[in-house]
Amino acid sequence: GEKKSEPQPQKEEAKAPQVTSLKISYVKLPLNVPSIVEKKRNLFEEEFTKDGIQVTFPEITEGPKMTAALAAGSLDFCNALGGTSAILAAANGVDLKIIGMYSRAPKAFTIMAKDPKIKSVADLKGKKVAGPKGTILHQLLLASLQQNNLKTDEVEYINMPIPSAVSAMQAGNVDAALIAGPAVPQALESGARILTTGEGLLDATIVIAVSGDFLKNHPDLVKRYLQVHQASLQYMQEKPEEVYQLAAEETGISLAEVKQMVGWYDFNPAITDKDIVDLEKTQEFLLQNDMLTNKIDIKKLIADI
Amino acid sequence: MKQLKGMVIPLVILLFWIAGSATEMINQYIIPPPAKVLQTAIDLTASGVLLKHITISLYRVFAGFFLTVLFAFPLAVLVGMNQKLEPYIEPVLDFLGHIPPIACIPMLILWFGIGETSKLAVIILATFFPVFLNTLNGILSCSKQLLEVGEVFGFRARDKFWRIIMPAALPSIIVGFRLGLGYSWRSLIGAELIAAASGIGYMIIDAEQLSRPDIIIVGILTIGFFGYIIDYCFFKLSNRLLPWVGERVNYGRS
Amino acid sequence: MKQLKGMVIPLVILLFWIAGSATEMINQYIIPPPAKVLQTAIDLTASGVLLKHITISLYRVFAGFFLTVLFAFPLAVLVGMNQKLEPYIEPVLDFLGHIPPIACIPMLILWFGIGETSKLAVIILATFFPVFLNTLNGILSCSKQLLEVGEVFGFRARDKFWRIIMPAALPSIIVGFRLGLGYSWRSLIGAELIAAASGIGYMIIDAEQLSRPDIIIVGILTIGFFGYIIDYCFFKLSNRLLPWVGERVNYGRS
Amino acid sequence: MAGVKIEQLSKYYTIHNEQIKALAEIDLTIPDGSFVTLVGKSGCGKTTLLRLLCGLEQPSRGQITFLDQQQQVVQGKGRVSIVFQEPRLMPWLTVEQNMALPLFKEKDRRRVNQTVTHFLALLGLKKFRDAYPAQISGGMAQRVALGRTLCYDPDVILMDEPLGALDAFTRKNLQAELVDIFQTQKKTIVFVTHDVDEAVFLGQRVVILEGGKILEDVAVALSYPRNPLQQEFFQIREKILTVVMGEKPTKIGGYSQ
Amino acid sequence: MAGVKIEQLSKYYTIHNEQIKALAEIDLTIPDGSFVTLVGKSGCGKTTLLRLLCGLEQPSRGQITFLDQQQQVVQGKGRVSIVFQEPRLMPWLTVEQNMALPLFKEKDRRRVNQTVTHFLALLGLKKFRDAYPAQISGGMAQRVALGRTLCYDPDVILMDEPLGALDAFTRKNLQAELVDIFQTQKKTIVFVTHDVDEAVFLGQRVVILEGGKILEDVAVALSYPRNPLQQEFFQIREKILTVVMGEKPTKIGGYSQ
Ligand SMILES: Nc1ncnc2c1ncn2[C@@H]1O[C@H](COP(=O)(O)OP(=O)(O)OP(=O)(O)O)[C@@H](O)[C@H]1O
Ligand SMILES: Nc1ncnc2c1ncn2[C@@H]1O[C@H](COP(=O)(O)OP(=O)(O)OP(=O)(O)O)[C@@H](O)[C@H]1O
Ligand SMILES: [Mg+2]
Ligand SMILES: [Mg+2]
Repeated sequence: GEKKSEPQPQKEEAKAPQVTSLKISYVKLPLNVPSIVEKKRNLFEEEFTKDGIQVTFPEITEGPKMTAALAAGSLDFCNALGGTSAILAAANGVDLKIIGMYSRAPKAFTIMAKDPKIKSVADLKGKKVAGPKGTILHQLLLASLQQNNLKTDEVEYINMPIPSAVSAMQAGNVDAALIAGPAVPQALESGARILTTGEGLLDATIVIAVSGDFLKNHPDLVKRYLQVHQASLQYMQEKPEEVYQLAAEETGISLAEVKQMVGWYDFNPAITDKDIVDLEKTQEFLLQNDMLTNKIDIKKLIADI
Repeated sequence: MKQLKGMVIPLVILLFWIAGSATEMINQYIIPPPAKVLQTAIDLTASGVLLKHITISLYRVFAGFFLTVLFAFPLAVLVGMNQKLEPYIEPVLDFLGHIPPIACIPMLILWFGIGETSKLAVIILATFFPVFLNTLNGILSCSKQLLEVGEVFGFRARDKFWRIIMPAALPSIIVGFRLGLGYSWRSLIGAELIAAASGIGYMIIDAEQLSRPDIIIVGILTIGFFGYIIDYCFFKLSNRLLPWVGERVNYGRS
Repeated sequence: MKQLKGMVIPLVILLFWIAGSATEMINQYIIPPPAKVLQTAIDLTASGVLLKHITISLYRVFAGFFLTVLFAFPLAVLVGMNQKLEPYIEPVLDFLGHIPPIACIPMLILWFGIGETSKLAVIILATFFPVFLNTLNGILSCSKQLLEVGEVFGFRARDKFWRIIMPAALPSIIVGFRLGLGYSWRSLIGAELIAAASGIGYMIIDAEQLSRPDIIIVGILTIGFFGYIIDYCFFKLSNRLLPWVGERVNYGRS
Repeated sequence: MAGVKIEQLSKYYTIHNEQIKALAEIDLTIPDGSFVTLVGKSGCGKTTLLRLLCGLEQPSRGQITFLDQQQQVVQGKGRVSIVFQEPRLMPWLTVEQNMALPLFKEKDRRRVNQTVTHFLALLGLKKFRDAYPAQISGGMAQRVALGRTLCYDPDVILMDEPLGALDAFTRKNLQAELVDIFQTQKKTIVFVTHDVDEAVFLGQRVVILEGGKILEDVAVALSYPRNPLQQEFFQIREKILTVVMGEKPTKIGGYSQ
Repeated sequence: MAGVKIEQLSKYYTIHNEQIKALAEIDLTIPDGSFVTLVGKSGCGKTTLLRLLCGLEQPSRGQITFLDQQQQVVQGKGRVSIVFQEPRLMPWLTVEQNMALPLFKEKDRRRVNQTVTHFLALLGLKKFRDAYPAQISGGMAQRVALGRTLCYDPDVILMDEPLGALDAFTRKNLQAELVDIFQTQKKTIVFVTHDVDEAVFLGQRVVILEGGKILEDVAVALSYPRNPLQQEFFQIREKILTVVMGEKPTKIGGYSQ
C-alpha cells in the first residue's frame, strides 16, 4: 500500500494511540487460499489505506516466531496460526485472543511411509517416525497410535522439521514421516504412501489471532479485518478458477494439485463449539506430553466479535 | 590457467552427480538430476525471480558486512591500541561469540522489529567475530621494532596506526574480512527467517517448505557462486590497492 | 582483578534487566524477569535436565571441533606448504565457505543419516573455515628469513614446519581455533535440528516451539558461559604450553 | 637544539630471574651542539643508554634532563631521534618512501622530495629509490635507515653503529658527511661505534662504557677534519684501545691493531 | 669436506623493471680446506655470492660445483652452511635453544649440550644462555648466530660479516678462535668482511669484488697467527685498500686508514 502523508482525522477512541500501520502475518502454506487472495488482490489495502493505515504482510510462517513477534508488538494479526502455537503462547503469558478460525484441514496432515511392508499405522510398532514436535502432526501421530491401541513409547518418535523428515524417510533412516503441505504430493510421487490423515482423529485447527491489547483498543479495526477476511472467502466462492490459478502461481504447486488439495480445507471463520472442543483436545495433548505445564481456559482465549 | 585448475574438482563432482543420477544411485527427490536443476536455474533466471532474490540478498550481505566492519574494526582498534580496555570488553565479547544468533531472533524482533534492522542484526552477530578477532590479532602482532620507529619520529597513536600497524596487520585483517564475508552469506538463511519475502535465503527456506530440492540446489549454487566472485574481487582489489600484501613472503630479507 | 573487570559490563546489563523488568519497560514475555529465569535455571539444574543437555552438546562441540581440526589443519598445511595445490583447492573451498550449512541439512541426512554423523557434519561445515584460513595465513606469513635459516641447516619440509613455521604461525592458528570453537557452539542449533532429543541447541529449539523464553535464555546463558570457560581454558593452556605466544609483542627487538 | 644532562641513570633488566644491570648510575652531560662518541664491549649498555635517551625505555633510577642553549630545562624530550642498530625499514615501503616516512606531516611534498633526493644522493642510493627493502643489500638498508633519520632532522641525533655494515670506502665518505652536517647544522650527536678510529675521527669526546658504567671520558681536542696519521690522533686512539682492550691488549689475537 | 668451483656465475635481479647485475660472470675456485675472505663495497654482490653458494638462490647463468679432496664432483651441495648478515634468531627460543637448533636430529642430548656449552663459553655468552633474543644486545645476537652455525659444524662455512657488530676486544678474540677452528678442523671457509685488517688477518686469499665482478684475487702468503705490525701484512693491507678505495684513497675523508 502507498503511504499517506497528510494527518488523518481521528475517528474513535481518543485514548488509544492512533493506528498508522497494520502488520498481518502472511502464511501461504500449506495452502492458505484466503491469505493469498487477500494479499494478491490488495483487499486489506483497499479497506485500510483510506484511513491512512499502511498494511504490511511480513512472512512469518513459524508459529512460535509469529507469537513472539505478536508479543513484541511487531505483528498485529496472526492470520493462520496453528492451534498448538496459540495455546502454548497464551499459556506462557502472551496476551493473544483468537478472533476466528482460519481453517480446519484434517486431510492435509498425514503420516506417510515408503517401506511397502508398512501398510497401516499398526505396522509402525517398533519403527521410527520423524516429524515436528508439539505440532498438529505430532498430535496426529499420538492420536492415531491411540486409535490403533499402540502406546506412545511403542514407536520411536524423532523430532525434526518436515523437510528433514522427508529427507530421512527418502534415505531410509526413518520408517515413517509426519508430512503436511506440498511435501505430500512430492512424497507420493517418490513412491511413499499415506498411512493415515487427520480425518476422524482431529480437526487440525488453524486460528486467526490478534494481540489482546490491540483488540481492546481497536475493536472496530478487528471487526473490519474479519469483514475483509469474509470478503476474500466470498471471492473464492465466486471465482474459483481465478483463485486456484492465483494460488498455483503463488505457491508453485501445480494447478491440478491445488484443485485436489483445496477440497481438504474448511475455511469457515466462525468459531463453533466443535472447534472449541478440538482446541481443548489439543491442550490436553500438550499437557499429557509435558509440553505445557499450566492449563488455561480455552473459552477465555476466544474473543467474541 | 589458474581458473581452469579451479574447475577440476567441481567438474569431477559434476560427473559424479550426472553418473549418480543416471544410475539412480542418488535419490532423485533430495538431489534432483543436474538437468532438472539446470532447467530450474534457467526458469528462475528467465523469470527474473533469481535476480530479484540475489539483488536483495546482495544488498543485505553488503549492508550487514559494512555495518559489521563499522563496529568490529574500530572496536578491535580500540582494544588493540588501549590494552587497558581489554579486561572489560574481552570476556563479554567472548561470551557473545559463542551464542547462536538464531537463538536470539525473538529478542532481536523485540528490539529491532521485523524489518531490515533485525535481519542486519543477525548478519552482524554472525559476522562480527572473525573481523574483530583477526583485526585484533593483526594489531597485536605488529612488530614492536617497527612501532618504535614511529615512536622516535614523533608519531602520535593515529599516525602509528595508519602508517605502521595497519600495513603490518593487513594480511590478518584481510583474512578476517574474507571470513566475515563468508559468514555474512551463511547467515542469510537465519536472517531471512525473520519475516522476509525475498532474498536468496528466503528462496531456500521457501523451497524447503515447498519441497523443491531443485530450487534449494539452485539457491546453494547461487550463494556459492556469488560468494566466490565477491571474495575473488575483494582479494584482487586488496592485492591491487596494497601490492605488498600479495607478495608478503618476499618481505623476509628486509 | 582481571576477572572482576570482566564482570562490569555483565553487571550493568543485569541491572538494566532487573530495572527494566520491574518497571515493565521490557516485554515480560520475550525477556522474562531475571527472577523467573533464575528459577528456571535452578529447576533445570536441580532436575539434571540442563546437565544432560550440556553434556551431550559438549561432546558434540568437542568431537566436531576435533574433527574440523583434523581436516582443516592438515589441509591448510598441505596448501600452505605446496602452493601448487592452491589453485585446485582454493576456489572449491572458497565456494563452500559461503554456503549456509543449514541449507544442506536434507543432503546431509541423505548422505550421513540422522545419527551423530550428520550433526557433526553441520558442526564441521560451520567451523572449518576459520581454522583453515587462519592456519593458512599463519603459515604463509612466516618470515622467509627464518625459513632460510632452516634451509641452510638442512631442515626437511617437516622439520621446517614443526620448528619454524608452527611457532611463528601460532598466534594466527590460535585465533583460528578460538573462532572455530565459537562457531562450533553457534552451529549447535543447526546441528541439533537434525533429529536430536537432547543437547543445549535442542533445548533452545524445543523451548522456542513451546514458547518458553525463560528456557531459551537459560540455554543462551549456558552456551555463553561454557563457551567462555572453554575458551578461557584453551587460552590459558596455549599460553602455558607455548609461553612465547602470550608475550609475542616482546619479540620485536630480536 | 638541546643538550642532555644524565644524572645517576640506572637501568635494570631481569633475564630468567636474574637481574642485569644494563646501566649503573651513569652521570654524563652532553652540551648542546656537541659530538659524543660511545665505545665499549658488546653488551656494555650502549644501546640501552640511547634507548633511554630517546624515551623508548624508562630509567629504573636517576633521570635525564634536556637543556636548551640557556641551560633551561626543556619540557618533554624535545626532538630527539635515533638510528637503530638494525635498519628497521618498513617492508611495504620503497627506499624513497621509507626515507620520507618521518616527513609525513609536511604538507609541501616538493620539499619532502627535495630533502629525500638530497640524502639519497648523499648516501649513494639514487639508483635504488624504487627498490623495496627486501631488494637491497645489508649495507644499503643501513644507509636508508641513516637517511631516514637525517631526513627527520632532529635536534639531538642518536646513532647506534650507523656505519657498522659499510665498507671502508663508503664509510669514509659518510664519516666526512657526518662531520659536515655536525659542523654546519650544530646538531647534538651521540654516536655509538665499535671502531675506535671512527670514534676518534668523529667525536669531540669519546666515552668508554664498561659493564654499564663509564670507564673513561676522553676529550679529543682536535679540529675537523682530522687526520688519522697525525701524532695526537694516534695517541688518543692508542689510549682508548688500551682502556677498551683491558690490561694486556697485545696478547689477544697476537696484535694490538 | 669439500671445495667449490664457480664457473661463469651470474645473478640478475629486477628492481622496478630495471635489471641489476648482482653477479656478472664470476670464476673462482676455492680448494678444499682453504680460507677465503671477500671484501668489496656495499652492494657489490658479496651476500648474493654466498646465497648462491649455499643454494638459497639459483644462478641466472653459470654453475657451482662442489669437489671433494680427490677433485671429484660431490652430488648435491654437501654440508654447506652460512652465518647470515643479520642474526635471524628464532624469537621463541632462548639463546641456548637457538644454538642447539641445527642439532635437533642428534639423539644424544648430552653431546648437544656439551657442544652448545662449549660455544657459549667461547662466544662469552654463558651468562645469557636462558635469555630470549629480545633480551640480548645486537652484538650478542650476532655471536649467537655465529655459534649456531659453528654448532652445526658444516664442511663449508660461509660467513657474512659475522663479527661486524662486535667491539675490537671481542672481535680480536673471535678472530683468533676462527683461525684456530680453521687450522684444527680443516674447514673450507668463505668470509665476508668490511674490515680489510680482518680480511688480511684471516684469509689465505682476499678476493675483492666490485659491481658483481672479481676485481682482484690477492694471495696472503703468511703463516698463522699473523701479526698486523709485520711489514708484509702492512703491505698487503695497503695494496687491498688502494684497490678497494679506488685510485685516490687519500683524498676521501682526509686520511687513508
Ligand atoms: N632479492 C633481491 N631482489 C632484487 N635485487 C637484489 C636482491 N638481492 C640483492 N639485490 C641487489 O643485488 C645487489 C648486490 O646485493 P648484495 O646483498 O649481494 O650486496 P652486498 O655485497 O652483500 O652488500 P652489503 O655489503 O651492503 O651487504 C644489490 O644491488 C642489491 O640491490
Ligand atoms: N629488553 C631487555 N631485556 C632484558 N635484558 C636486556 C634487554 N635489553 C638489553 N638487555 C641487557 O642489557 C645489557 C646491555 O645491552 P645493550 O643492548 O645496551 O648492549 P650494547 O652495548 O648495545 O651491546 P652491542 O654492542 O652488542 O650492541 C645486555 O646484557 C642485555 O642482555
Ligand atoms: Mg647495541
Ligand atoms: Mg651483504
